[in-house]
Amino acid sequence: MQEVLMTLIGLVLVNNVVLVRFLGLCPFMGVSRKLDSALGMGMATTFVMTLSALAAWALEHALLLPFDLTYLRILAYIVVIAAVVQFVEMVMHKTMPDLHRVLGIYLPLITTNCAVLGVPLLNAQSGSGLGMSVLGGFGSGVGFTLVMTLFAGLRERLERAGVPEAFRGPPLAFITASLLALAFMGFTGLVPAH
Amino acid sequence: MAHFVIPPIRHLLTRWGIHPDAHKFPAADLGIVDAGLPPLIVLPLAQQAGAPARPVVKVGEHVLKGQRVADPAGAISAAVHASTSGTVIAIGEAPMPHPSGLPGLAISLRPDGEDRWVELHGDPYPIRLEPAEISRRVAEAGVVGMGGAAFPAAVKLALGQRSAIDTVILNGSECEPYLSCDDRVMRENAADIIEGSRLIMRATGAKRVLVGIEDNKPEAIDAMKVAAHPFPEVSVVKIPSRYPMGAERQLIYTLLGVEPPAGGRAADVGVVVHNVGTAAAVWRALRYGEPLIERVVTVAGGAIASPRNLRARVGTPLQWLIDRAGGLSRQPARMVVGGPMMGVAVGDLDIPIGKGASGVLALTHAEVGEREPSACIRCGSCVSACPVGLLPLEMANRIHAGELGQAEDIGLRDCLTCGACGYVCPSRIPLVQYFMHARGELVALEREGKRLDRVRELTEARSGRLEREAREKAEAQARRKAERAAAAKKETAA
Amino acid sequence: MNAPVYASPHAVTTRTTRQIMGMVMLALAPATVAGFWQFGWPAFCLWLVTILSCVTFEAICLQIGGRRAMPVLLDGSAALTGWLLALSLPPWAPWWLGVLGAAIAIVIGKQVFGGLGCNVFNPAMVGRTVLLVSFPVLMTQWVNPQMLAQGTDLSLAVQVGLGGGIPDAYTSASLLGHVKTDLGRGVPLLEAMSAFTPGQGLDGSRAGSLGETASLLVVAGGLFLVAKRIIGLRIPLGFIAGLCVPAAIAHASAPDHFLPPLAHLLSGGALLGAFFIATDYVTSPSSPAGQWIFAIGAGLLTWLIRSWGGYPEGVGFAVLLMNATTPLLDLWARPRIFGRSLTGRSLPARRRQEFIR
Amino acid sequence: MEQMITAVVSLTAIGSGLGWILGTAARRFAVEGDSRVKEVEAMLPAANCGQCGFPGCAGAAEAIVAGDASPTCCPPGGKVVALAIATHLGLTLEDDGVDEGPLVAVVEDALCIGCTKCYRQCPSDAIIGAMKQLHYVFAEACTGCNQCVEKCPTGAISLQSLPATASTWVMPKPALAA
Repeated sequence: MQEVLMTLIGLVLVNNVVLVRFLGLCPFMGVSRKLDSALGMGMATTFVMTLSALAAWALEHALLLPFDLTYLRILAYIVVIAAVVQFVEMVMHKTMPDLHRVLGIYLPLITTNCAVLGVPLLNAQSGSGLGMSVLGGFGSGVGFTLVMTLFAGLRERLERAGVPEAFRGPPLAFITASLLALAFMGFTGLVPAH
Repeated sequence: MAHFVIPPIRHLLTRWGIHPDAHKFPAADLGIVDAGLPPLIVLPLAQQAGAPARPVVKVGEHVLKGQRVADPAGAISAAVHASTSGTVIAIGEAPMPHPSGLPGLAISLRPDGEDRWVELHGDPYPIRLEPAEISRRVAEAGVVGMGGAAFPAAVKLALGQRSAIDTVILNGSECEPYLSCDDRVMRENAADIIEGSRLIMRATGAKRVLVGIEDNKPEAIDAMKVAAHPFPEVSVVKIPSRYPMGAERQLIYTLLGVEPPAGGRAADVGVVVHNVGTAAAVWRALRYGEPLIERVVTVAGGAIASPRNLRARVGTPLQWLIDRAGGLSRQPARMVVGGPMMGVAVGDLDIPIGKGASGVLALTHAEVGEREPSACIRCGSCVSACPVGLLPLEMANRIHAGELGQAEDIGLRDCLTCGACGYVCPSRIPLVQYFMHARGELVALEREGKRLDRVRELTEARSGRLEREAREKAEAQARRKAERAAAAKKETAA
Repeated sequence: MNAPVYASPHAVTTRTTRQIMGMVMLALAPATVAGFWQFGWPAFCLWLVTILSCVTFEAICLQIGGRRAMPVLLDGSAALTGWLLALSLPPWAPWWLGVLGAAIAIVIGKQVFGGLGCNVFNPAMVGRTVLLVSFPVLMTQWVNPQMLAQGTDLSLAVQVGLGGGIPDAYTSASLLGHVKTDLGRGVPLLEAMSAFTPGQGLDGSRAGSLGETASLLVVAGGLFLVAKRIIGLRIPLGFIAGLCVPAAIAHASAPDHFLPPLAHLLSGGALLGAFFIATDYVTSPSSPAGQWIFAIGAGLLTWLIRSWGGYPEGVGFAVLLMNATTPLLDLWARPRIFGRSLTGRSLPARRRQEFIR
Repeated sequence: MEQMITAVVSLTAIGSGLGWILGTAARRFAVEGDSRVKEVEAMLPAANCGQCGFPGCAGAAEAIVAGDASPTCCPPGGKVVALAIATHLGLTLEDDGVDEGPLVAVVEDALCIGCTKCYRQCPSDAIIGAMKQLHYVFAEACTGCNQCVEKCPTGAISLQSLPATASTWVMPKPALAA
């Protein structure tokens, strides 16, 4: 249990997938304009990352290793992730139509989200077992959601502040993101990186 | 015997409300002086909360003092009576104490100086009257809340009768700075107030009366305790002085530890709240049959020569009251009708006072503290000042950015516009103006939405009618053609 | 144009923004003067340079932004940011470190967001953390005050100030830095701490940042602000609790690995952070519940970073992290509205209520 | 050579497997057409006046849902309809010149010759008047759809904004930088 907790904190805070490893930056910038869409996006991405980590591990050990096709890893993972995203979009369109309308264009974008592809690849390289890789997917997803929510809260506050003309919108978003990354540097070394 | 009330600890601990410097003196110590008859009386038709009254007199008609000049229109409204005998010279637009400065409908009356009463019919022992009869006579006399909201008293009593009321609270807190009219009324006519409160108790079927008076008015508390002594069910309670203690919900919570539901009424927790002045007016209306035609007004402020309390006729212009209080000692920065925290700033001095005007203030620049607003530094003093637990800075921020819906989500509808947040803001941001703007905008949108719904119904009705006419015409033609064809066939057959 | 429309209220308190900033600076004065007395002229020069550069940068930004500079400068917020930044720098840091820190704090930390009230991160901490990350050596070069008790002449101050570097004789490690390096080398905690007696922490006669050493005076200044109702007690108490409770538990369970709570409190920027940095109006939540969560979170993060993190001092990072959560706290930790339940539904109509004796 | 074959075979296997899963899922989670067009149409004032440049309100609703038109394209609806549609569709509304208040038709007494052309045209029966008699427009029922103004031969009808009264007046928003 201790070990699981440490890796979770490691993934969510210490080497956060967005602010420390700098993966998944385009939805981080794109969808964080409003808080509820950021939360929705975070949850959807966490779900996709966990599912695709599981699928990738299964694919790795069922197909790629036995036939030593590991050079096909990236190709296979992308196909799996695309399928998972399409599946999630259908489920969401059916069960949560208003969230689906709010996320809109950004939902298919999860496929191209480099964090979603990066995490299974990292899991595969470090050869972690089923439990660890799923935990890796889920932890990175939670880290992604945490940072998305914080950033959306900040951006909603800045939407209403009297920001000077030159910095309105994306420029200030980049500065805020960098200061957030600066704050997250405080966590370096908190947990021995695995 | 006085019931000693321990206000709920939590209520005292949680810091809400503010302690503005009271400026009550010297007016609070001087006796009430009659303001006499002004040259012109202007009776506003919309001086009470609810629908404006409907005039029942014609221009040129001679009326007596106390004669009804306008009937209540609709469920929530109140009658208006002539404050003195004289001739009606105009019924039309006159300047009104409204923040917009726009005029309103009013009846202008030129007094003839005789001040002759119309024939009144009081009742020596009104306590024996039936509750329904009491509220009918209160409505007959046009009594409205004197605390400032001017809500028709009879409607409140009727509301009370429908839901079980067990406590009547008399609001003697008078927490606004400068104002001391309730204080004087309590000191000089305590008996009338107590009698009036017993009538209200009888009208609503309540079992007890609590008179809440702030502890900065010791003489008033003593006078009221003496008057309440013979009646065990009436008790006078000393409450901590804090603005806005006089707000209905805050007063109920302080006295009974019960929070009335937001969006609901005091009657939902079995309570009816009336101003002490209203209780006195109820007594005079039932005992002597006198309609509400005069009230005590505090004329004060840095620019008034000798501030004092005046018993003025309803409809008296401000200029007359200021002259009776020694005139203006210097040019005021702002003329305010009501208290400084919730009153209305007016520009024109021949605006009349209505039944709900408890004060006429001439405030100097120093007192108003006008300064260019600077950026909000999120210091949070408005959050601790808000008696309702809202976040004024967040609401103002959203309204400034044009997101009224978001401001509503965090509680704009529960705002009392009491002004406590505007008072404590170190950056002088006009918070209450933001909230009034937002609520006005939302009400306007709602009204516009209802209007559009009605128009949609009209449009559908019209298109429906046109279709029906077209169909009927077509059928008529078809029928006629068929008859002509049949007739033609008959001819050929014959 | 008809008459101007005045909305109520028509009366206002006498307190203004400028007064508030002035009083906060007044509360900071005793600790700062103690810092000057401990660390001599270089500290004073650094303090002065930092404040002046803060004000000039703010003036420049306002000029560029086309807004009238004078009224904004007079409200003292830029000077206050400079003062707090100076207090969190090592006393003999070179002058350009102060100027660079001021530039980052004011330009990036505040003016880019739109000036006073719009920034979401505490400007002083933005400046300090950027310096800490970019110049780790310079930012952790402490000076042992005893050597200076005899007072130094101005020439040494000028030589040090102009970037001549600190003669080795004077350098010494702060308690936190010392402990972290010793723990790294496996030296048991008690031995590592022997050089520092708690007494030193109180009267400031130990190495540390310019304003952090005289803990007693910092607390006195903080309590003055609480008495004047400029800051509430929630954030300082929450911060101290967030820091000392986990410290006490950890120290009880593993005394030779974790510092005792008192040592945590009196070292580094803990007290200065609790009373002056975490309570910055603009970047701390405005609702009571939000302030508690903010303060306890900041204290806890400070302890976490100090115990396991890579950097010896955690206050800067902890405050920045909690500043990031402030908009969410303002949104989700709102006070209960009168007449409504916590979830916002209006309370049920209650008929019977006892009469409180 | 056979390594290439195994690579191709395995990838096609993965592709077809996933394709099959998605096919079944698509059938189970099918969602019918976009119901929002009808909802938006219900919000529009149904005056079918064409001022928005689309054939009637149904056309305007489709355009708004498709994103070709902004919710503020409907003058009779004004700010109320624009806000309602924007919140329903989750769009952000840039408040351009919509807020000068609703416009209402007003008949100029001197010019009206009682030709009844206008009240035959009015979609919401807002105009009353008999042949050769003076006509009058009910402000309550008029949406400012501008159809009557073109029809009037003597130009007696014009669109004006209603003057604010004490009850319809709204406290102005404080004009300051903060």
